Amino acid sequence: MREVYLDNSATTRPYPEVVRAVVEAMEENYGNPSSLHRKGVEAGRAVTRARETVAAGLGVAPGEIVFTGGGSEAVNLAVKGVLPGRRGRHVITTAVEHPAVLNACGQLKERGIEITVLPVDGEGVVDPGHLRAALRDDTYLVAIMHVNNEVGAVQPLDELAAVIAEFRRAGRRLLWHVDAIQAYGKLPQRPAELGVDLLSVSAHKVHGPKGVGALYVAPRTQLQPLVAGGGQEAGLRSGTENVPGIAGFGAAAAVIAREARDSNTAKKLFALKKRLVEGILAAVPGAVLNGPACREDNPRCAPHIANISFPGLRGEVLLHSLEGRGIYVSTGSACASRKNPGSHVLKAMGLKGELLEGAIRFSLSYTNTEEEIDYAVENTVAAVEELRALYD
Amino acid sequence: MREVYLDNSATTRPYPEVVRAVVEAMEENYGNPSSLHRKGVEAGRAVTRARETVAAGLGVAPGEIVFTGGGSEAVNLAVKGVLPGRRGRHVITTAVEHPAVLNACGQLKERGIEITVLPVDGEGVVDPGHLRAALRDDTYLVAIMHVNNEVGAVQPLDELAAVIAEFRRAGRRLLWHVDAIQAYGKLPQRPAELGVDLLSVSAHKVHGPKGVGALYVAPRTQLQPLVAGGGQEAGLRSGTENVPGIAGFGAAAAVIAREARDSNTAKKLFALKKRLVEGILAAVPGAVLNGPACREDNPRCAPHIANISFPGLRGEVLLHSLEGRGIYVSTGSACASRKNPGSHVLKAMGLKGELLEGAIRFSLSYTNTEEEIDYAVENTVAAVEELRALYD
Amino acid sequence: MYNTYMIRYGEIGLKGKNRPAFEKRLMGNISRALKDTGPARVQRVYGRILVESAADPARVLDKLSKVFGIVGIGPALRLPLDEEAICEGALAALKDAAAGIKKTPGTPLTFKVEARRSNKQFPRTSPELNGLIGGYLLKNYPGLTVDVHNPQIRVRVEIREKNAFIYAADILGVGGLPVGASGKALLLLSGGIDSPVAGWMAMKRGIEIEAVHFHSFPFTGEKSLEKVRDLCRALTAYTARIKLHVVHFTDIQKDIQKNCPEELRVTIMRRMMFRLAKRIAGQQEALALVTGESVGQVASQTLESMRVINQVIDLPVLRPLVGMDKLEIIHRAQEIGTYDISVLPYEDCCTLFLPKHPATRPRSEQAEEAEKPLAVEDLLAGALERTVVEDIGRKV
Ligand SMILES: Cc1ncc(COP(=O)(O)O)c(C=O)c1O
Ligand SMILES: Cc1ncc(COP(=O)(O)O)c(C=O)c1O
Repeated sequence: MREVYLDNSATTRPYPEVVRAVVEAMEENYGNPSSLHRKGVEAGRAVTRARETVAAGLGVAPGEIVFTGGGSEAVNLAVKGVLPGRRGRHVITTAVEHPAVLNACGQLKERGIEITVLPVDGEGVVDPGHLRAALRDDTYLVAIMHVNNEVGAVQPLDELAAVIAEFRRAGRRLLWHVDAIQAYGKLPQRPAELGVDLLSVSAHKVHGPKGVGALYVAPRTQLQPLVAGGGQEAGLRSGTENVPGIAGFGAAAAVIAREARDSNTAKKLFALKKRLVEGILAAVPGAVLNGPACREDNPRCAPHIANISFPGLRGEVLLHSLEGRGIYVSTGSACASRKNPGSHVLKAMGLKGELLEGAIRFSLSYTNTEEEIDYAVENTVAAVEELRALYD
Repeated sequence: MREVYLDNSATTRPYPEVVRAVVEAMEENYGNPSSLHRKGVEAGRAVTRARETVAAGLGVAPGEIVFTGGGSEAVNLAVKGVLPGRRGRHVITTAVEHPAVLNACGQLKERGIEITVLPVDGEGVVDPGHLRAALRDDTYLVAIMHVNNEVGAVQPLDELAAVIAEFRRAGRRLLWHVDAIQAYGKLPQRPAELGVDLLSVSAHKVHGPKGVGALYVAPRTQLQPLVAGGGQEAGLRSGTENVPGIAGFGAAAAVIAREARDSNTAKKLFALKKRLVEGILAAVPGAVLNGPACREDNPRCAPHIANISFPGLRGEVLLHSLEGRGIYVSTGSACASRKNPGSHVLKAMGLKGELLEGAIRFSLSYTNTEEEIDYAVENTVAAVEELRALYD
Repeated sequence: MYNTYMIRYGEIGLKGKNRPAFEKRLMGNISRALKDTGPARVQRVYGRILVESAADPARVLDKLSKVFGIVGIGPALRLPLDEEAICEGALAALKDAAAGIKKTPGTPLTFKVEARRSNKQFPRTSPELNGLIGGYLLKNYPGLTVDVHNPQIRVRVEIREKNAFIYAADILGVGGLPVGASGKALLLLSGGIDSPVAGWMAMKRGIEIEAVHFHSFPFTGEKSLEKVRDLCRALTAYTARIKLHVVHFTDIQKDIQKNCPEELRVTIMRRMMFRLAKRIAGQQEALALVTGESVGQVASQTLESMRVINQVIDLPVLRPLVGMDKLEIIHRAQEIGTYDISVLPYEDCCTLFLPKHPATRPRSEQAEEAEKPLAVEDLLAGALERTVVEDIGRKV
């Protein structure tokens, strides 16, 4: 059977060059970077090379990158690692963050920190005015993501940055964390330019290895490590470095940088999404796109994530029916699938009933082709028809 | 040039079956275990299989294993994740723990927890009587390792367990964490039998991949996660599972279990260490073994770590001289090598001056051979002679 | 510290001449339950079962507390026939029992020593022993007083042929009858909260269980099946292994959706399930079905619909949950470790096509009429042909 993988926001298939880099690091550079001898030095060099590549992709200095054991760990290091300072006791985040951010904030709450959760509009977008209104004298951290993982809403970072800059100009100390895990490799990242202090990325969302992520930490940002110990990663993440994982991340970052430099690839990715969305909406009566409208000139719309509701069907049933046709998609975010039947993101956008229950996420990557999209459209249409016939 | 890797306590070279398992997980089981479709299910199964293998090796149930992003993370999850309870405000550890334990305890101290650091004797061994004397009504955690990473001292777990059991019988609640990262795969692990509540292991010390570890968590042990988020690993370690790393860990655990079942391999390993120690001590005047005496009937002596001081030489200089001869060793622990000229472990054992400065750690694994050991002895003797001639 | 466990097994002690068979089965079940904890010796002595194991007592007790047929467990110290050792052992056992008792500050802890001497060679009589040991305990455990009528702790000392046994704690067992003592039944296992509890309750009465699950791939995915396997695995904490029959139910469900009136679909679906279960029960020599139904007001849970569903088979159908409230069922599910698995949200065949207005009082004629368009025999044969049997064993 033909297989079309459209669950790239859950995870991606590693690029061949990534697999090669991982194997090389395991077979040749197997030393411990902390070891003083050649084996250690060589392993350390592999880490340094990867750090340079990842940093370059984010337009920052290598010394500002901390490698972590995954995206969620980077997020937790940022959200929980920031020292509130003498006056800080308030954190602002949004209703559509990933559980990593929301649950890390939940842990802060247990420690007595107050959390303000900003609402979103019907497309999943935060209003910078709401941020301005929520900022307080004792706000020490703002955690607002770049691209939402469930509906692909792109938050207005420029305008949010302006609000934060204004607040800082008034003499207030405030750190800003951006969860860029879904945006990385798809949209340009420029944390330094925007005044972002902390930015999380995860390798496996860009065809790198699982279990490795990175946190950009702006110069002079004080953080408390989650993992204390031998003092690796400038003391911010102890433990023997995951040399193969980091090398694989570097290899993925190098490919992603090439893709990003070529403006055609970005256009091509968006064109695929558009083809998918328009194909399905045109042929399936009642189907609705959740999130920002899919138009090339819409800056709120990410090029790779399309969330569509099929009223009258259960998302999970459609998912399995598509699986039966070799098409792999997701209901809501992968992490939430287990416990949370109704996605917190769609709920925050005001979805209810059949639109909430019948939502499916298609997530694309550079490796998908037009043919695959056509196959997916054709089979989605057929699967929906078949199921609707049963449900009459 | 011939290469003899005797730095296996810093890290090991992955077994070929480990590399194969990692590659397979990257190329075939690349799904996200949280995804509902087949790709997710298959990836989840790979994790389940590895969990069963690792659990079996520790004689515990699969549900009691939490995979983490490395050994240090497992240690931090244990030490910082234990809830002190209403009365708890005191933690006991030892002077010879790895920095992961000591620095995690340091973070507890910042939060107002009191830390008692038990001393060790001249061989690096803790006295169970000292533990008994240090236990208080408000002690809620004891962190004592199994095998020390610098000198290979095996702590008397049975006797420590008896002290702890006695304390518990008096109605006190107390959790015990064992850092078994150096012991795992070399000495039998039986946390359930000893009443150990938390036990850390790390894959890359047993020819598994870097960046993956595991924490054994005894039934009904409450822990707070370090990494909050999607709720993976029973909520104790969120983040997309490192499927390749975990699969690789499983492959290493399977080999290690085979080695462990064969009592000859353990004997062989010890015989190699003995050959090395006796060879060097016999031929190098003034050389001293640090740590428990290297005798087969000495339960305090680990079969794979030998720490030897060469008075009059600097450890680092000898290390590089050996490196020039293709022999890779370490001064103190790998993590400490960079920052900490005098090892905290050797200092705790009372070493000073030339004995402290001239210490070298040779650490062995099952992959080493008699020939390698002979080559190492010969060249150590030669290197020391050469250097002493220079320093005289 | 404990190395011996005195097992009491009330109910089966009463079963007259069946007693040896019951005991044998219980001993077998105990041995099997302890298999993963290391070597253990299980033997019968004086109307008790004596288990000896050097493994971690917490583990042993956890396993024993899940063996049906056990009424009480006395963790004991097995000691040489030596007065000093006996006194020290009694003190250790007392301390351990005291740890489990909520103390009120200021009021003393009350205790009593109950010595029994079946080995008359031993130089001290039972009353002498009571005095000797009681005195030792009073001297070595501050804040203790004797209460012969209603003590908080009874320190029991049994002097036997070669050893003395001391136990002070008495831990409640699950009770019931040893699994296998009452024959075999087939459990209809969905992914919900109820059916695993029903299976557990049947096992508690000594019934050996095989499970049947109706799977509607591709509408329900591999994870919903995995969830059912996990439920079986959780139940294997109470029995050796469970055979799981996974029936391919998709075609039947599709046919029902296509051909039967909406309000009767649940009834007909259940009738088809019962028919399939009956055939599997026949093959496996199971004597009854067990379901998680209880009496309520929802579709298949009214007496009317139970009657209509039951009509298609002639096997007894056990519904152990009829007398329980939802909350009781949830509590039991939490206790036996199935709740967390059951609440995972994956769709199963029963949640797939929920009609908007199911008939709550269907009549047999209606059901028979509604089934007419179905080729029942062919559908059953097709589903059974694609049934896969899995052996779910306990995981260490
Ligand atoms: C005893 C001990 N504990 C903890 C660690 C930390 O493990 P990892 O480097 O895998 O994080 C090590 C190894 O460096 C060790 O030897
Ligand atoms: C927006 C966002 N944040 C955080 C995460 C967590 O990343 P990881 O699963 O690599 O830990 C994800 C992916 O699951 C994500 O999409």
